Amino acid sequence: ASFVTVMAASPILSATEAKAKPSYPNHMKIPGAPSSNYGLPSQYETAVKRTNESFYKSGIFTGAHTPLDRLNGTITPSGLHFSIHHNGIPDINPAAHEFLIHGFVNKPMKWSIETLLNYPIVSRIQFLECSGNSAANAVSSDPVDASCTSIHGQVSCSEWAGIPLKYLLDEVGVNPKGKWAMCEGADAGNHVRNVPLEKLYDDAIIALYQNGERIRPDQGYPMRLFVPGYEGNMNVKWLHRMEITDQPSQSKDEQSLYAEFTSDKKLNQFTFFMEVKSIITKPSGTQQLPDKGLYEIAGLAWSGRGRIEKVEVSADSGKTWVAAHLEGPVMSKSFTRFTIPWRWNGQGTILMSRATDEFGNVQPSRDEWKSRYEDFTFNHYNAINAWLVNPDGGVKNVYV
Amino acid sequence: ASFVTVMAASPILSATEAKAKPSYPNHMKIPGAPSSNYGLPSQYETAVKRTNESFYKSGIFTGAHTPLDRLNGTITPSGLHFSIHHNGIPDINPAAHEFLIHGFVNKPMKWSIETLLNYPIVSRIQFLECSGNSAANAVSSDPVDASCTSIHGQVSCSEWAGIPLKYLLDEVGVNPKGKWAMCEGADAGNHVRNVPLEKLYDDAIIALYQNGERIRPDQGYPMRLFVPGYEGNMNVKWLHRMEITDQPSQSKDEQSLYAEFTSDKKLNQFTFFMEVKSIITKPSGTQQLPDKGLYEIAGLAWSGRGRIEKVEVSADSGKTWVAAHLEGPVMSKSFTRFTIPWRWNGQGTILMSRATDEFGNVQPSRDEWKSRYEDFTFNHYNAINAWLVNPDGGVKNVYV
Amino acid sequence: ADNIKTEGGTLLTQSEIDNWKLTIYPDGINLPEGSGNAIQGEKIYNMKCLACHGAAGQNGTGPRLVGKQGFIDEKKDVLEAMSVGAWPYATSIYDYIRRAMPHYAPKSLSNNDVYALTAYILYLNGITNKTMNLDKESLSKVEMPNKKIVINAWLKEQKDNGK
Amino acid sequence: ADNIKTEGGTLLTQSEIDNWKLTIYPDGINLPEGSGNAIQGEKIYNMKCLACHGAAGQNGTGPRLVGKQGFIDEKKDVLEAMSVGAWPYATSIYDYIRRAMPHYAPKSLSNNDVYALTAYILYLNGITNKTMNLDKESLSKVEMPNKKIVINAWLKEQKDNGK
Ligand code: HEC
Ligand code: HEC
Ligand SMILES: [Ca+2]
Ligand SMILES: [Ca+2]
Ligand SMILES: [Ca+2]
Ligand SMILES: [Ca+2]
Ligand SMILES: [Ca+2]
Ligand SMILES: [Ca+2]
Ligand SMILES: [Co+2]
Ligand SMILES: [Co+2]
Repeated sequence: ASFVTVMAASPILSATEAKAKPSYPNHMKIPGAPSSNYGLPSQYETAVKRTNESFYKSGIFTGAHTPLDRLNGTITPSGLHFSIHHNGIPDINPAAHEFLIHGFVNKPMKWSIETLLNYPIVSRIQFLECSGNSAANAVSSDPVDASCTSIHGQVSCSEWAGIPLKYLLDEVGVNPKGKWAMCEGADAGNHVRNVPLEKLYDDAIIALYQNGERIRPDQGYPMRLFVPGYEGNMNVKWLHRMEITDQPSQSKDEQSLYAEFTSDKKLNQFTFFMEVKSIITKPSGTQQLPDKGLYEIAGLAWSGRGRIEKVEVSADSGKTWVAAHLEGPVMSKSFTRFTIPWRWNGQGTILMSRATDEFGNVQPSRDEWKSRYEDFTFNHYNAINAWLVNPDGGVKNVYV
Repeated sequence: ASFVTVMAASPILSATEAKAKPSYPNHMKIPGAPSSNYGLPSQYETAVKRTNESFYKSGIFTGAHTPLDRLNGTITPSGLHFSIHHNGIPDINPAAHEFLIHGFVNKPMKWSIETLLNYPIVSRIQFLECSGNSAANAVSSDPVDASCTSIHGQVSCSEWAGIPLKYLLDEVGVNPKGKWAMCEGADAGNHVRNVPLEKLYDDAIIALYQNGERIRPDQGYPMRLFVPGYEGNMNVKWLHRMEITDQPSQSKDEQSLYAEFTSDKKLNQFTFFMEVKSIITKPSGTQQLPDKGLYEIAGLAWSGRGRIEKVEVSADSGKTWVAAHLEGPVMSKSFTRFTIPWRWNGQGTILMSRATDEFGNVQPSRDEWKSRYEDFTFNHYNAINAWLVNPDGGVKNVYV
Repeated sequence: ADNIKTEGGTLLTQSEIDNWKLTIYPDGINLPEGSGNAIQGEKIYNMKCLACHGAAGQNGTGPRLVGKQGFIDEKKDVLEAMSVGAWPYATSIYDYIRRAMPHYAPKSLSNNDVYALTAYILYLNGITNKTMNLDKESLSKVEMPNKKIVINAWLKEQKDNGK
Repeated sequence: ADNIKTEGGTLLTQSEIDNWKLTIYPDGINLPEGSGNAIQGEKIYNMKCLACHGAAGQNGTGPRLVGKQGFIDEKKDVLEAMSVGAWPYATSIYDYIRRAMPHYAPKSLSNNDVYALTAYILYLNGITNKTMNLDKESLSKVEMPNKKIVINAWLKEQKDNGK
């Protein structure tokens, strides 16, 4: 497949049709179809899909990657949002779903979905990234020869709308002993993550809508926790219960899967932030440049801490770096699209991007990142990524 | 249906289950489903659909309304974007589609979709509104008793990404005589609208992506013209040709359907801008408030001229007006969500919103709007809309 | 990034351009050879158009093709507020019929047929007489009543703003 | 809009709250009555867990349940980098098995079974001996090797920032 390839085979229009009489394709001569109740992409785009995975051959612990290298823009279509669910997607009838808050509170309470839908709702465009996104680049000794989607496709960005947690916490009245919230999902494994109350009072929401419509089953229907900038696993889907406590409950995913073993032999739990990061999506791994000439290098940058300040791009294997254009609006904890024109002269080179956030955090080199952790640690990988462009136009994942 | 109602019937969980042994719903005991390649909304949300229309009983000239009163946020899910197509949705194989520019140019040229996909691409979140949106409120002598979706559902907002027209115009080299572009679609009626070159050099794009993915057939796949802030009909879908000319070609839709007859007996053609406007979507027509108490009034505001400066809301039939909260980022020619808390005391009242844009343009009253036009004129209706809340909680479309 | 100069286009040949003389301009540009009058047009109309647009352009399921501006009944159907009789440019009738009608089979009519149908619709609206022959010379000279009241609102706003 | 005070919640009854003693805390809160040891656990394990997790917790299709940290082969499967043996809290094993295992039928085990299975997994990891009885008193006292090296990175960052 070339850099960006049109999907379908090319039915050559007959060039020898009579010159005098104009020739029109069939779709200009036969009326088209009406709109459907709920639209879908073109039949010629069916290859633009999530790539699905089943972990441990279980068929239960499954996931799906966003096809980043086939998309363009900051909004991820909801049908292509990445997902990872350890116990499958539960089928929850919203009329039977309740949300409970109890523990160190003055008035333990519950709410129906219907009640919550009439509560005050805020909305923002924010990214969601799996802590384990780009893990292949963190742990493989030799860079995998894979696509941007395959390596980096566990990140997406949506407009999330829902109820600020602070309203519900104020309604129950949190007791001063309360420091953490044990947040539990209504899936078959009742997924649990513990979130500091500070975050819930700050900018966390009960997300009810994604990209305008009610969130979908694989994103937590009828409701999910959304903790902007924090690792994906903490944004508890199918949220049904919060217990306000003075300590984290130490859930399974907090024990090892979402903790990091450091090079000084410590086990870091509760590493929440997805740090500043960027990826060139175009061109990217396994794509093919049709010929030398003018291109646009485009990609996405984000930081779980706040806004993207700048993205620098190198098209000469790191010798020089140029600030890319940031496509506005640059929003906090959101995808920022960056672009820069590039004339490819047909010679081999390496393309890289390096993002800086509003607090001056910069993406580390791979070596620097690796130096912080044991070799088997893979979460929160945010090192500079590099794509090798071969003289034949093929693009490959590499380390620099 | 109540204000915001959960769709499904409520299967009451047995309250008499043994107290000692905890009781869990089935979805906590049986693993759920894996992700699909391309996700869809919950089965409990199937009522959130576009309402389809067929004009003149033709089955060819059809449309579909965005269910504004069931959505929340500024992004319209692509599957629920409004659409109107006079000759149906053509099935266009992108490999066979070419885009031509000829006429008053130095080098008449064509491009394949594959070439265009590798061109520089910009992206922005912007609304699209049919010139005839809200026409019922413009022409009905008695206010129709209908929903927000039915009256106002021909407006949507998406992230549109594509190629600035100025690149293609510079590539062909426009001759100084060129003033207009005759823009033609590849549908069965070869829809034509004439656009001033100024607009194309300013902020018009060849839209290739909508909300991250390639635009869908009912939005012009494989490409459409997007002229931000201009009436929907000008954003020529399935765009295949531009002829640069010194005059508009006077297409069918420019003759009467998208022209306005004024009260001083003139026929106004080429009225492009969708002027400043706002709609309260929640609560709105045909909805039902469950009981008196705290609510949030929420809605959308936009202006084809630029940014929304403020939205004032009245909850007392127009006696007092209060500035609503504008949910950022406030972007030019885009939906701006506004919200304001409201305590309903159970008495009848009228809710209204009034938007002002960055140039000081304010929504007119209905009477003021009507005074400008002949009684049968219906396009570009942007007067203040009003919802009557009855003591029983029912919400109704009214004039004030 | 205003200094970007793209370069991917392919030059069009003259015969490719000639294929697209579909759009007629008010001064008659792109009107093809051929001709037709209302007598001929009436026959074609009754065969291919009447089913939707009704006898003599009225009371069909499709839009009325006769009459000027205003609602025709209490329904206030906005699509029916203006008819072809209210169009300011006669060339647009030719252009539209040729590209889009009959609705189920656009571009199936000959150039002569389209002249004849245009003539018939103009005749129904009392604008031309039944025997007048329309061709590329005469059509652009037909004056529509609303031509006098038409305003290019965009140009006017540009001027008002001193552009 | 910070002065909004919502009011739609319904008070929970004590029996509703009691239904949700599902989550075990490291100090043993919510651990139920009952007990079990590794000898009992091994039998249940072989019946209900071995098919996925392999004999004695190794070489199954599911995650290995034995061993500490690091890759076990050249594949560098990130999911397999750490096993239950590397978990800092023994109570989490009880909590997780009860809520989520066996994978195809979560919450099907009795409280006694979960004590026995937890005991067996701890025994396989060389942390407890085969006859030790686990119950709500003893389980929270089991010290996991990695308890010593664990850091709450979020609290640490808060402190480093002077909060
Ligand atoms: C199958 C139904 C059907 C047939 C047959 C049909 N039309 Fe139409 N016609 C329509 C519809 C529906 C419209 C409105 C299309 C639109 O606005 O997009 C229309 C629109 C028109 C208009 C523009 C009216 C306006 O006010 O905008 C003209 C002129 C016209 N038709 C002429 C013809 C002629 C001439 C024929 C025969 C050669 C014909 N039609 C055959 C259904 C039909
Ligand atoms: C049908 C397959 C299957 C069966 C049967 C099964 N498991 Fe599991 N188990 C898994 C999978 C898959 C995971 C990984 C789940 C995840 O990470 O979300 C897992 C995870 C675990 C873990 C956590 C491992 C880690 O490192 O995170 C423990 C402990 C465990 N299982 C214990 C048991 C016990 C005890 C039983 C029997 C009562 C059992 N399992 C039965 C498939 C199974
Ligand atoms: Ca982490
Ligand atoms: Ca080469
Ligand atoms: Ca108009
Ligand atoms: Ca009442
Ligand atoms: Ca009409
Ligand atoms: Ca593991
Ligand atoms: Co993750
Ligand atoms: Co319109």
